[in-house]
Amino acid sequence: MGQPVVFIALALVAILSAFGMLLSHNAVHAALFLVLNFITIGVFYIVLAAPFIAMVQITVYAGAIMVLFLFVIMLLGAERLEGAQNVPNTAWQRPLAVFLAAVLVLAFGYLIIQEAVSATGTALPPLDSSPQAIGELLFGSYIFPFEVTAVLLLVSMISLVVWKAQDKRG
Amino acid sequence: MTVMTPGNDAVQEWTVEELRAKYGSGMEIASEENLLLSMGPQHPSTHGVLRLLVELEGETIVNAAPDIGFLHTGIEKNMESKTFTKALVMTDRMDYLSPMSNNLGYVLAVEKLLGVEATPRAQTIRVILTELARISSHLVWLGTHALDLAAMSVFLYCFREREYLLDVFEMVAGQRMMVSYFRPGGLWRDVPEEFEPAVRQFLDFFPAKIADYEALLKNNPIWLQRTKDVGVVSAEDAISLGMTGASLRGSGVDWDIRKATPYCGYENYDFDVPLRTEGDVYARYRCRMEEFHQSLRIIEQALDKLPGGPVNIDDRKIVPPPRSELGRSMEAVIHHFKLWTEGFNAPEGYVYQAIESPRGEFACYLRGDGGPKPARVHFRTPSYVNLASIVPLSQGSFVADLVAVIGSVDIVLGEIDR
Amino acid sequence: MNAFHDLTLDKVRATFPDAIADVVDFRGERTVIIETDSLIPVITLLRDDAELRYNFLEDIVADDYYEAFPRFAVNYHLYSLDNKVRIRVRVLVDDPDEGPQSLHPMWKIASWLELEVWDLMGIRFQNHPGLRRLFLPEDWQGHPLRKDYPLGYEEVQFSFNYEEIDARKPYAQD
Amino acid sequence: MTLGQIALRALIAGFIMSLVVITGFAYTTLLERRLLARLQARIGPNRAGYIPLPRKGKRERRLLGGIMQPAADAVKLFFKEDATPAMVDRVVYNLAPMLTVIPAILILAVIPWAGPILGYEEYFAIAPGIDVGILFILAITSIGVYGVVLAGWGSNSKYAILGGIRASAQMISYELSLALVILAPVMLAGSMNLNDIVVAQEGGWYVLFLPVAAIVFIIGVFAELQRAPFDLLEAEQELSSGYNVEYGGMRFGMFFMAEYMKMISFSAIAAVLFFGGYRGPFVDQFPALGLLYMFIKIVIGLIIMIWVRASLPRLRYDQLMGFGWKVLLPIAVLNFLITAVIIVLASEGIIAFPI
Repeated sequence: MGQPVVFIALALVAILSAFGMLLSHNAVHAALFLVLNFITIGVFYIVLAAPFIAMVQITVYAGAIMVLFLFVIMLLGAERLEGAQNVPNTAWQRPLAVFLAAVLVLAFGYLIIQEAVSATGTALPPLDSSPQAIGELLFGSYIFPFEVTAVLLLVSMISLVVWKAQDKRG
Repeated sequence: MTVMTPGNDAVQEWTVEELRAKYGSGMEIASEENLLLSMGPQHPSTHGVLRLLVELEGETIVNAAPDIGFLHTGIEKNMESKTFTKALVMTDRMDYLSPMSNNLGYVLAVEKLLGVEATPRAQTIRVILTELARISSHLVWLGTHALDLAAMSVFLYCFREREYLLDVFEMVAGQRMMVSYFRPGGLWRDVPEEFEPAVRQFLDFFPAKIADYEALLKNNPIWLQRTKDVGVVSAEDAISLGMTGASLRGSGVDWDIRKATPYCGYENYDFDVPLRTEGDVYARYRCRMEEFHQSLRIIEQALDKLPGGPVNIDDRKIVPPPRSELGRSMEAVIHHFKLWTEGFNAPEGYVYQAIESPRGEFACYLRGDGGPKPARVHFRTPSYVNLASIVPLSQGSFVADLVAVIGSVDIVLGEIDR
Repeated sequence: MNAFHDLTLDKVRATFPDAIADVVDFRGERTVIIETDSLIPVITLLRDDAELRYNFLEDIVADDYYEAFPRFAVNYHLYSLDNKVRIRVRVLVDDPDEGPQSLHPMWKIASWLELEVWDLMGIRFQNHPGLRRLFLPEDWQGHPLRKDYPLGYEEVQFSFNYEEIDARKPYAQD
Repeated sequence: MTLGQIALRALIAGFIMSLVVITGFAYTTLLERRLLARLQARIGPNRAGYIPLPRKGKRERRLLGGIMQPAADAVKLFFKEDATPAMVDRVVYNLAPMLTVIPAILILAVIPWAGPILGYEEYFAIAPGIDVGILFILAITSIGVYGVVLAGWGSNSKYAILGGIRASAQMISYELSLALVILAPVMLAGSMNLNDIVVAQEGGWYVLFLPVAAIVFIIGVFAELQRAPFDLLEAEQELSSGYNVEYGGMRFGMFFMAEYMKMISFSAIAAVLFFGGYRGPFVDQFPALGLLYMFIKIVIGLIIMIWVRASLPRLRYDQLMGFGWKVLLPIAVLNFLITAVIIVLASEGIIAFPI
């Protein structure tokens, strides 16, 4: 009985924080809502009996990446959005965004309804979420995409540094 | 430029002109993108009430402008309305960390104007006390300099030893800080007989204390990192900036007024002038630390040959008669009355007397107009001149280095504002 | 050190025969009073001459001889680090708004020292990079070290006349 | 035990341990003030709340002077005027102190304080079931950055924002090295559960096997806690106390509280990872002794932190970052690699190593 209650409470927090992020006019507040969202998702993982992933989620996303986001926002002093409203040629983005969101909602709705109608309830095989199992998965079957991602991130980082250094020199 | 605020509607956009009017320091602001930081006048490391307007790019200092005058009390103007003797008490208030040196500079200027010279005993006592004042002033410098770089224990050790010296000053002058002990023509009175043992005791225990300070800082890797190659000034620049004292000698210019143009018989003492050539914060630190030892040497020699005899010159027109004479000599009463109501007349003319204060060249320009009051007194105070060097020394370095530089040039705001 | 002082004087006389207005010796100090126009050349000579090398600007002091003419005098205390000799160069100024030339191209510290003279004595140095109030507030009236500037005092407030004196006090006007 | 009972037990234990540590925090401040005073040739707080022992004919003897100083400080902080500066972002400004204190308390959840006492089967901790205790600590400390960063930004003050920027950069950089060296004891013990690490040290403290890791860990902890010589973000002399410059009253007190509570918990973590945790002589016979051992080890850790503060100057910002990235991180990576290689070699039987 406890689990649905926890789930609903967390889901509410997650959804509300996501909306909060979208609707807040202050970039720092938006970032904070996102942090809350990440942490909630971390708790979801704990509920799903995957503490390792939960902790990694919180450490990496909430702890490291979002701090860097905040860092950049603070340094640029870009927390106010009034400048963005004056940027021309963004009018076409809104209908497109609404359209894409509708597609997403429809797709998910279709999947959920189909599941409910068929009601087969195919139980997923129990997942092993221990660090060892995840390690084997990452460095076993998914070694290629994993390494490609790593190289991609490295390349983007180095290129940014080089670009910035050139910028400074001349 | 935008003043950083968290998304508040009341945020203000300032133009450079408005900022200059607002901060009022006449500083050229290089870029509107930079952060303007107002350090002080209530800031832990500005050594009194100095305000520095600092333009920062990130944490790098682009430009800085000192804003002074918070302690300005018009000492030079006030002294013009007092007799030569009464004006003396104002000099204590300038460099409140070494009032003995200020007294000495002023008193020597008055004596030069009058054309008299103090007795040998008075001169030797003056040497002892100014060297003690140098040590006590350097103790405050070392303590605050170390505290600026967050070595807080050194600060308290230094103040412990300074207490002893202040007790010695209280013993001779009845005052811990505002001593007014040196008077035109000699001293207020002779030193008490406990004076010599007390100073000898200080000479005994102080070298071990210096070793303590050195143990905490001299080879401390963090201290070296924070002070070496920071705030470097070349010899030419130091001369052009008018730096004096240990700040100049840290850049390798051998100029100590006690050696170059001796006063009070400094030519009779055997001491070295510590020199360093690097010109960075560490060099200035080493120079001052070495001066502790040299001051101790001078004090020891002075104590060993402390001559007897009177401490005041035998000129009743300048020095008031001793209290014992007042009861039996009418002439003494008249002199006393004349001196304390009218003072003594100084000849017409102007003199410039420089001494080596703990911070550098302290000089007094004094003009007499034949009357009992100085017509013009001006003090060339080392802190005021050295303060100007903070800006070129800290440009291009970090805020944290600015703090180290302020500590290393050793300024006292009372002396800057006068 | 009078020999060196004489050498200095000879050198200046040889190069600028008309520059020196007067020479004063008092208590072993030599003062060379020069014409305002020749300040920069004379001081350049004193600083750069290989023998003299008065390369250290110790202080700039202004003096006010009220009711005399010329009223103001500006003293430059130069020091030769090599020869350990000090000399005072004095310039007489009658109109404080047309003071002597600023020495800031020669010594970095000069403009700082001149600021103090301007703030307290009100002598406007020519070509100074930026004269401004230093010790006193921006809106201060007058220059306090002048002889015709009253010393001023603070009236003491007692319980019976507190309000009366408070009303007269020169508080900062907002 | 049912789930509900476990939850209730954790709640009670958590409440008690939080109270203990909050009191401990108060007395850590007293310890620091008295000890610093001793090291600096002065007396320190010695008045509030002494126990008078009357002596005949003489002045009374005053025992334990200063024992109530923390309480007096707390009362003072609570009754200070609660001023909020005008141009701050109120939400963030009020949130920041909480975000600093909450992680500091949360860390306590996984620390094993003693062996099986008070009805605990394996060991005494608030949440004994967490098997990823190390990761939990890393996750919570990484959240702890927010308090400082938001305090700096939300205060709308230049000093505060400089402090906040310094804080975020410093904590992120040192967390890397910290996480890497923590992996060494984890690999040796083969578990991320803190109790397993304690038990695995029966043969000898890990500081003996992993001295480099222990040293890097201690340095990293100093940086993570913003203690001298890494207290740049609240450098009084440069930033006039940095990120918390606009705070007063109990809001300021909460920053203070978080710092000292973190000092306690990181002393405990250092004890657990490298100094045998609650283990010591006779702890198998009398498990309650574990509490005492833990207490002693924590106090020693605190004393070392205070001692360092009394003797070292502060690093400069760029020197700090240079040290973190150019010295500490390579050492941590090398230490990690070498430890891993040795463990593999030992488990394959190629070299003999007592693990």
